[in-house]
Amino acid sequence: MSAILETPVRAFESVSGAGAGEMLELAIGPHHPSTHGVFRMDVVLDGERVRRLKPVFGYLHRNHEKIAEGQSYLSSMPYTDRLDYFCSLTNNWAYALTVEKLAGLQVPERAEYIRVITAELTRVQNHLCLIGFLLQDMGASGTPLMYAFREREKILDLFESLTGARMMCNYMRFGGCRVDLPTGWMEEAQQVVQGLTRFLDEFEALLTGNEILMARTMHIGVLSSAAAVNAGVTGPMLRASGVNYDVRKVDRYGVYDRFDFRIPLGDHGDTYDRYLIRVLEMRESLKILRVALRDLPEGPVMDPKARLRGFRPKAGEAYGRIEAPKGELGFHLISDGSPNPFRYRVRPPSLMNLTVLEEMCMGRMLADVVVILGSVDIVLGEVDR
Amino acid sequence: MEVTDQELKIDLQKQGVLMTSLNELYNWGRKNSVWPLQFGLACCAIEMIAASMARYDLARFGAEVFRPSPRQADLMIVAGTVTKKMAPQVVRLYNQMAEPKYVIAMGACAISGGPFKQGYNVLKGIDRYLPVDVHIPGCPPRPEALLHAFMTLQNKIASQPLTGPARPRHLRAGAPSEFSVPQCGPHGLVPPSNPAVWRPPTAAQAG
Amino acid sequence: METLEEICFRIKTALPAARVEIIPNASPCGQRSLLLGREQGLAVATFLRDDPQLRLDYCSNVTGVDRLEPSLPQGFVQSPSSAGLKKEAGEGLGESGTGCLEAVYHLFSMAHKNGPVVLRLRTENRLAAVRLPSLTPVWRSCEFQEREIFDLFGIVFDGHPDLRRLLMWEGFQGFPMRRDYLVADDFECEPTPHGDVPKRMSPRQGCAEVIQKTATADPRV
Amino acid sequence: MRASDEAFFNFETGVNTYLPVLVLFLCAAGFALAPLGLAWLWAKRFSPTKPGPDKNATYECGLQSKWDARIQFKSGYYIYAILFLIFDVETVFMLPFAVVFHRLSVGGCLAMLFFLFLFLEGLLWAWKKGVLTWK
Repeated sequence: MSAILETPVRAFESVSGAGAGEMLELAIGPHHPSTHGVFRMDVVLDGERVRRLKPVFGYLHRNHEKIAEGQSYLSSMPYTDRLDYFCSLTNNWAYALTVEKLAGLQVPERAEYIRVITAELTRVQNHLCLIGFLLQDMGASGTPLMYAFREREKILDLFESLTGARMMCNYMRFGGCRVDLPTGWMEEAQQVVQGLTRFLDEFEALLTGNEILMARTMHIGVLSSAAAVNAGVTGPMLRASGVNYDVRKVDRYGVYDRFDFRIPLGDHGDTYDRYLIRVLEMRESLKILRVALRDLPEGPVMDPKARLRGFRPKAGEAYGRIEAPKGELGFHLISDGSPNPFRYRVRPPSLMNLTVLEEMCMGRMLADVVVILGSVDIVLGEVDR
Repeated sequence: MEVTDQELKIDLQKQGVLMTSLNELYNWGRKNSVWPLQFGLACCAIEMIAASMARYDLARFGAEVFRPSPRQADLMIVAGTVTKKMAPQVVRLYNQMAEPKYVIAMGACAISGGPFKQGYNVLKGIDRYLPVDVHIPGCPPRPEALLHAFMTLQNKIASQPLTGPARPRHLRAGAPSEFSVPQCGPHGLVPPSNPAVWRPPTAAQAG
Repeated sequence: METLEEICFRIKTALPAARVEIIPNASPCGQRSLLLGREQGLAVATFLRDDPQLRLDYCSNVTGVDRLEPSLPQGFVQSPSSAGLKKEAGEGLGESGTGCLEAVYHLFSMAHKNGPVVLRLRTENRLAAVRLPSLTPVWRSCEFQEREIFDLFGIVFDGHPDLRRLLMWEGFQGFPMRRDYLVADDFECEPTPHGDVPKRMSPRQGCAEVIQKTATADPRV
Repeated sequence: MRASDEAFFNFETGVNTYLPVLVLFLCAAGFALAPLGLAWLWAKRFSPTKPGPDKNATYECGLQSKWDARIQFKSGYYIYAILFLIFDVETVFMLPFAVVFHRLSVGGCLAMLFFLFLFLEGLLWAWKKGVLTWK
């Protein structure tokens, strides 16, 4: 374990060899139930209190960007599903949006609406899973997760009937979507949205007022708004610290300006606010879904002029970003006129949100570190790319 | 008319008399309580979790208890991409598991590197370092595919004799229970594969 | 949101010694960028963050780019030659002939909620002088992204609090995302049961010796 | 037959013989040891044990562990454990006190209260020493 602290341990010069004296060096390692994947935190503990926490990445570094440089723009689309493998449709949208910005493509009206519908469904199922895993980290082993996954399966059924795959949808193309809605999908989606609203009330009735949840999350992992902005934290974590910044409202991409939805803001920036923000965001997403499903226009889903075969954008660069469930997911593409991108860069929201993990966990008990990490909502496919 | 054991057993069963052998009893107990190691690497781990949830219900196979510690697990489901940085940990966890232990390589990444095969940090399949019992193709394989893998594994456990040359590895004193853990060298893993386990497929050159 | 020219002008008035240049961007999205001189990089960044009109307090993305050829990316004419990409040498700060490594910063303002201001910082060349000023003291979000660029491209960021490899393991040599990095064990040569094995990848220029050194260590090859 | 022998072998009355206790003890011991013995026999006969350097290494989330799992830890834990043990055992002594409480003479009561006072005095000392406050 001492190998993991090769950087100078300033405050703990007395730490030498086998945990001499009080300090205990511990690796909450790549294989650990609380790290939601192969994430590692090297922790120095004084009894139960965390004195130092250094995250270690790279255990799922699958070289997504290097592979993308060796193949055409379109063939990287299925790889974006595997970035944040909970929300493949928002990854697709971010990539498609950036390439459309790079090449100046137009997207028909119906495709924009379908993109909003699928993105909001993805946001709901991602937040559901997060709350399930957060409660599991807190010790409610299994029950909330069981309910969350039961609802997630209904949304995955919708994705499967629309795109053909449960998790890896590979649905969006540059200039629209791959295929139109199957018959009956609209009614099914409306029923699922109806069911989700009822389920959310029941879920929240069980959890939000729960004393154990409040005791374990209130005033824990507090993040100030200035520190959040400077550290590049985005998404629900940033809004839990009270910063009103949502890329849907700032960039107004897609047809989001046609829906009126509110942006929930927290005022303490602690883990309870992060939990509550996600529940409120789910309610807003359901509101958007009801409106979007009601006035979905007719028309083509793919821009007739878009060429899929031999797609060669002009030389140039573009940075496109969307409000993914975990934060601002950005793609930075530099093209030099050839069918392969010159440089393909993904801006991962989970990695940026981990910048402040040490500040939030400093001095807290070890059990709180697990809950704080759960509330940050990381997915290793996106953190390590 | 020569009556084989099997038919005799079935007839007796009809009369309500159950016949079994020590071997069947041993394997019956083992195959219906395979405890998997909680070992999710990437996207396949989410499908593994979904398989253990209410809808696909891994509990019907007695395998819904996911043990975090390798000491209490008998099955390692390698669910996701094994990178070169993670490979030593995977092999070390396998070594720390108690016998009898099995490995399921879930998903194309665990079998052969899958879509990330050209990656410089991706191990081209876990069977370079570990003996794999069941391979599940798919990226990610559907939860039903994982259930089918459990059925395959249970058939494999059921067909393992207690004695004789064909008995499984954990019953043979000579067979190794541990495999060498690779080191992360300057450019990749050293050794690139474990010769004791991995024999690259020879190209069947026609004619 | 002011145009890039106004920002350029404001930077020059505030920091006369700063070398600032606008890089055109031929893509229709029109996100032109500001190429900063290495010495003044940190000063300009602090100015951009603290200036009341700009308030670029959020550095969203830091991208590492490896430019093997000396020319600029945008506005160059790509002669359609079959052997790949031949580009005329454009003017610009990549003076030395061996190309350069580049770090691109996308800045946003959460206070004013306005769009990206793109900064570019370039190293002198790709071999020895690969040092750039780290902007982590200005925006903390650059910490992990600069560590990743150091890990995958090899740009050394001066003033970075904790410059270690982010993704690869400590003992790894080489910078994998560079264009001339050769993957050590190339998988194509693995014999597949479906007929003839594609000949080994012809070792590209640059790291040929890498392939020979590891080839000997690889029993199968 | 001396009275003690007679008491032991008196099967007719069977009032104060210790034979049932012996039989029950043997059954309990057998019930506990039989599976262990079977498992030991099974392992010896069928599945050999295969200890190895990696298998016996401390589990460290998959990483190479440098030290043994037994390391020094805060002394506060130790003192807390000892205090708990003392008072836990004390409650066991109070059980007979509670059973015969209504038939006890004043002297007996005083003796028991003196016993309790000793523990109380120990608790107050620990409290004053500040051991109970967890830093």
